[in-house]
Amino acid sequence: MTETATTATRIPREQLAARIAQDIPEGSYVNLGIGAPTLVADYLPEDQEIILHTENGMLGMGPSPVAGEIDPDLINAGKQPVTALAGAAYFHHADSFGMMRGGHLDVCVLGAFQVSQGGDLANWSTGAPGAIPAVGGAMDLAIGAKNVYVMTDLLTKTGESKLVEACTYPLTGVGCVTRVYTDHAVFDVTPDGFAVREAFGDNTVELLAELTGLKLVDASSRGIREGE
Amino acid sequence: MTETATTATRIPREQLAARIAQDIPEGSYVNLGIGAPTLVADYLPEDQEIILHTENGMLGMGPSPVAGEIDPDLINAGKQPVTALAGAAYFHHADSFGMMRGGHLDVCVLGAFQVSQGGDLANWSTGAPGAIPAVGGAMDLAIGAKNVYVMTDLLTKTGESKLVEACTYPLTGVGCVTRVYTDHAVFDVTPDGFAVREAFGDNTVELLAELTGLKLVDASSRGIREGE
Amino acid sequence: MIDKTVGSVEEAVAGIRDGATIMIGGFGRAGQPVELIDALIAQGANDLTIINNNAGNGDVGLAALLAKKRVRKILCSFPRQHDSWVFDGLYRAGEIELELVPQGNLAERIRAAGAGIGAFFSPTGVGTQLAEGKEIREIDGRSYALEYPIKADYALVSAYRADRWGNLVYRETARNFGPIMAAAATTTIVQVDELVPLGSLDPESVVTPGIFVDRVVAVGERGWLDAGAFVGGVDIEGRPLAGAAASGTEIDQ
Amino acid sequence: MIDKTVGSVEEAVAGIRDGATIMIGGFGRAGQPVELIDALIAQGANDLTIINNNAGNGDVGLAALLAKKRVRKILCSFPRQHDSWVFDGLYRAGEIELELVPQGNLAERIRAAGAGIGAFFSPTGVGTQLAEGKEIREIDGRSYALEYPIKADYALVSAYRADRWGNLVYRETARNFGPIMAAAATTTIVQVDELVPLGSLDPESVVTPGIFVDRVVAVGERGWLDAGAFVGGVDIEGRPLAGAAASGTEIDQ
Repeated sequence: MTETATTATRIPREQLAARIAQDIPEGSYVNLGIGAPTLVADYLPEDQEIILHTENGMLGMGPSPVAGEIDPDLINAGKQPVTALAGAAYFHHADSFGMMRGGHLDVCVLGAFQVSQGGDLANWSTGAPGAIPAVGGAMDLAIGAKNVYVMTDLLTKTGESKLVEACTYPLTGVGCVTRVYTDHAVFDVTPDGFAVREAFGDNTVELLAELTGLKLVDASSRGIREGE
Repeated sequence: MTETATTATRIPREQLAARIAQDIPEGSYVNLGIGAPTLVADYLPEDQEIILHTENGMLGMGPSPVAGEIDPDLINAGKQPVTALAGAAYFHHADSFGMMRGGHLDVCVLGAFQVSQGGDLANWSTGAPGAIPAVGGAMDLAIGAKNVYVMTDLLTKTGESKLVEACTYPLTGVGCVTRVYTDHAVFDVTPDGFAVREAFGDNTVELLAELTGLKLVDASSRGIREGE
Repeated sequence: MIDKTVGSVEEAVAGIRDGATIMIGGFGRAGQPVELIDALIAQGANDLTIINNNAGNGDVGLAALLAKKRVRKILCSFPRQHDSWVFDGLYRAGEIELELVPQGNLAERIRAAGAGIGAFFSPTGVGTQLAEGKEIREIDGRSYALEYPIKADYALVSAYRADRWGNLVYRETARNFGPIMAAAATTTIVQVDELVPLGSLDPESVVTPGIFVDRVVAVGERGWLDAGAFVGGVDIEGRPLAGAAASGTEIDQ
Repeated sequence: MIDKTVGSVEEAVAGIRDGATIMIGGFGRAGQPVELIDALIAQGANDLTIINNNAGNGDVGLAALLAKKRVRKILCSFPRQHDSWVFDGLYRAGEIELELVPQGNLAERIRAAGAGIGAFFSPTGVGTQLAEGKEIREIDGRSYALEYPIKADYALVSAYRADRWGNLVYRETARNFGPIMAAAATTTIVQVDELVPLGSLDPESVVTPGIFVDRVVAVGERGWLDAGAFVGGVDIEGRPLAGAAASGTEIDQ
C-alpha cells in the first residue's frame, strides 16, 4: 500500500479547483461550500457568467473586497467579507433555503469526510466524543442541489480512503452525491458504485481500486484518456 | 312573528358600519371583506391610524382613487381600484396569506349567510345545485384573524334568522366568529352561546330571542344600556 | 453571457406541449400575463391544466384561452366573477373541470412546490367541504389538514421590469402570485413592461431572483388594461359589487 | 397616530421576563442586534432559551449574554466557530443545553410559526442523526421528516431603516433571519441604524411590514462592527478558515 501510494499522482488543490471549474457551464447557479470549495471561484472563466449563491441570502456574490472596502453586512456563508456583482439579489433565510431545498441550484461543491459508493455524504461530524456538534447548511445543500460535487483528498492523512463502501461517520445526506473530485481522480456515483471518470496523471483504475479498497467501474475509457 | 318583526328596530347598513368602526382601536391591522364590510372603512376616525390589509398583497390600503387616477395594478380583494397610503407595503400572495393564517391581523370583518352559536361561519356557498362554487380567501380570513367580526342583517329577506343553532349551509370555518354585528343588535359568541352585547333602539333580548329562535345570554346589562 | 431575454412572445411560449400544466399569474386582471396568454392561444397547445386564482375576466387573456377550449381543467380559488361568463358557460356545459382551493392554501401549496416542502398542515378549510378526504391532525390543540405542493411545467408571469439575468420587480398589487409561481414551475416565462440593463435593479428590492426565471420578453405598456372596465368583484349571486353592497351576502374572493 | 418607536434600548427590552424564549437575528455578526442584546444583559432576564443561527462570536453581543449565564438553552445550526469560545466553555462544562437544527429546517420552522403552518415535511436531514425520532413519510418517491414550527415570546432583530409604523428594510446579507423571526415572535423588538419619516420607504421594497413589529429603537451606526476582526468561519476542528483551506474537512455553516 505504501509502495503504490508513493507512485500515485496527486494534483494540488488549486489544480483540482480548476478542474472542477471546468465542469461548471456558463449560466449555472452554484453554491461553493466554505473552505477548499471556495477556491473553485478563482478558476471560473472570467469571460463567462456563473452565478454564485451564498446560503446567508444572496445570489450574484462577487469576490473578496479590496482592503479598506470591507462591508460588515456583506458576508458569505464562511462569514468572510465579499462583494455583490451587478445583477445580485438579497433575500431572507427562508427564501434562501427554499431555493436550495427546492432544487433550484445547479451545482454545489462540498467538502467531505467520507462518501459512500451509494452517494451518501458524511461531512458534518466525526462523531468524536466531546466534540461540539455543528451542522449549518450542509444537510440542506447536500439534498438540495441538482448536482452535488464533493471536493476532497482521496485519502486521509493517515492513508485511509474517503471513498467507502458505507460511511462510518454520521451522515449529512443519503444518496445525494453525484460526483467526487479528488486529488487522484474524478469519480461519478453510479448505480454500480464509483466509476472512474478521469484518473489524473499515471493513475490507473487498478491503482485507485487498491487505494480505496473498492471495486470501481472504469468509465475513463469513454474518450477522455489520451491514446485511446 | 310578523308582529314583533314590525316593531323591531333596524339600523341602516351605514350606521352599522359606523358602529363596527367604533370597536376598532387605533393601531389595529384590519381586513375588511368585500361588499358591505368595505363600508366600515368610511367610518374609521380620520384622526386615527388603522392599517388596512388586502389579501392580494398590501398593507396600508387607502381609499378609492379620484377619477382619472385609477392604477390598474393597484386593486383590493374585490378587484376595485384603491390607493396606497404613506407607510404602505406590498408583498406576494404566500406572504399575504401567511400574515392572515399566522394570526397577525387584529380584526377582519366578513359577511355571512349563517353564524352558529358555536361561532361557525357559513358565507361562501349556499350549496344550491348548479351554482358555481367560489371560495377565495374567505376560509383563510375566517380562521386567521384574532377577532373575526361578522356584519350582516339579522334576518334573511324571507325572515329567517342568520344566527342559528347549527349552520345548514356549507361551512367557511369552525368556531371562528367572535362577534356578530347585525342591524338589530351586536352579539358576542360565548361558550354559552350568543350573548347580546348591545341591542339597538328598543330591541330587547326577549325580542331577539324570538326573532332568532335561540336562547340568548343577556350581556347588555353590563353597563352599556341607558338607565341601568 | 447569460441572456434570458427573447425577442417575441411567440419565442417565449415556444415548446409548450399539449397536456401541460401551466400556472398563470394574476389576481383578476392585475398581474395577468395577457400578452403571453395570447401567444399561447396562437401557439396552439391543447388539453391544458391551468392554475390561476380566478377563471378569466371578460373576453381577453385567460378567458380567451378558455373560450378556445384549450383547457381541460382549472385549479383556482374564485372562478365566479361578474365578468367570468366564458368560464361559467363552459362549467355549466360540463366542458371544463374545476378544482376549488381556498386562496391561502393555493398560495402556500404553490410556495411549497418551489421550496421543496413535501407537504404541510394547514388550518384553513378544516371542518369544511373543501377539506373532505384530507388527512386531519391535531397539533398543539388545533386541527390541521395535510396539503400537498402544486407544481407546474410552466409558469406565465407578468412583472414590471427585468434584467437579462431574469431578476424581476413587480408593480403594486400586480405582484400577487408571480413570485411563488415563478419558483414552482419547471420553466418560468415572464413578460415585463420594460427590460433594464443588468445592475439597474436594486439588489435589495429584487422580488424574484433570476434563478427562478427561464425566459423574459418585453411587451411594453399593457394597453388592454385601459380597455377593461374596472368593475371588480362580484357577489355570491354573480352580480357586480357596486350593486351587491345591499345584498348582505358578500364574501371574499 | 401609530408610533412604535421607543427612545432607548432599555425601553425596547423592558418587560422581558425570566424563562422567556427569545429569537435573536443574525448570521454570525451580520444582522446581530448587539445593542439590544447589551440592553437585555443590563435588564437582567434569566433562564432564557435563545434561538439564533450561531452561538455567539468573540465576547460581545450574544456571546456576552451567554457569558453572564443567562441562557439555559440555545437552539442553533452552527455553534462551533473559531471565536465561539464562550459557548464552547459553557457547553463543555455542561452549563448550557444545545439543540442542533439544520439551518434550512431552522429557517423554515421559524417561517412556519409566523405563517400559521402546523407542521411540514422536510427532506433535509432524513437518514441522519438529526432526524432520529422524527416522523418519516415517503411522498412522491422521496422521504421527508415532519418538522414543527419554532415560535418565541420575543424576537430581537437588527434592521437598517424603519418608519414609525415599524416597516423595515435591511442591508445586504444582514437581512438573513430578521424577516422570519419578526413574524414568529409574540413581541418583536427591532434596532435600526436610522429612523425615517413615514412614507420615505418605498412600499415595493419594504421587507418586513410593520404588522410584524412591536417596538423600534434607533441605535445609530453600529460601532462594534469595526472593532471585530472580520475573520469569519471555522473548520470542523475549530480552526479559523484561513488555515483550514488545507484540511479538507470543510463544511458549511
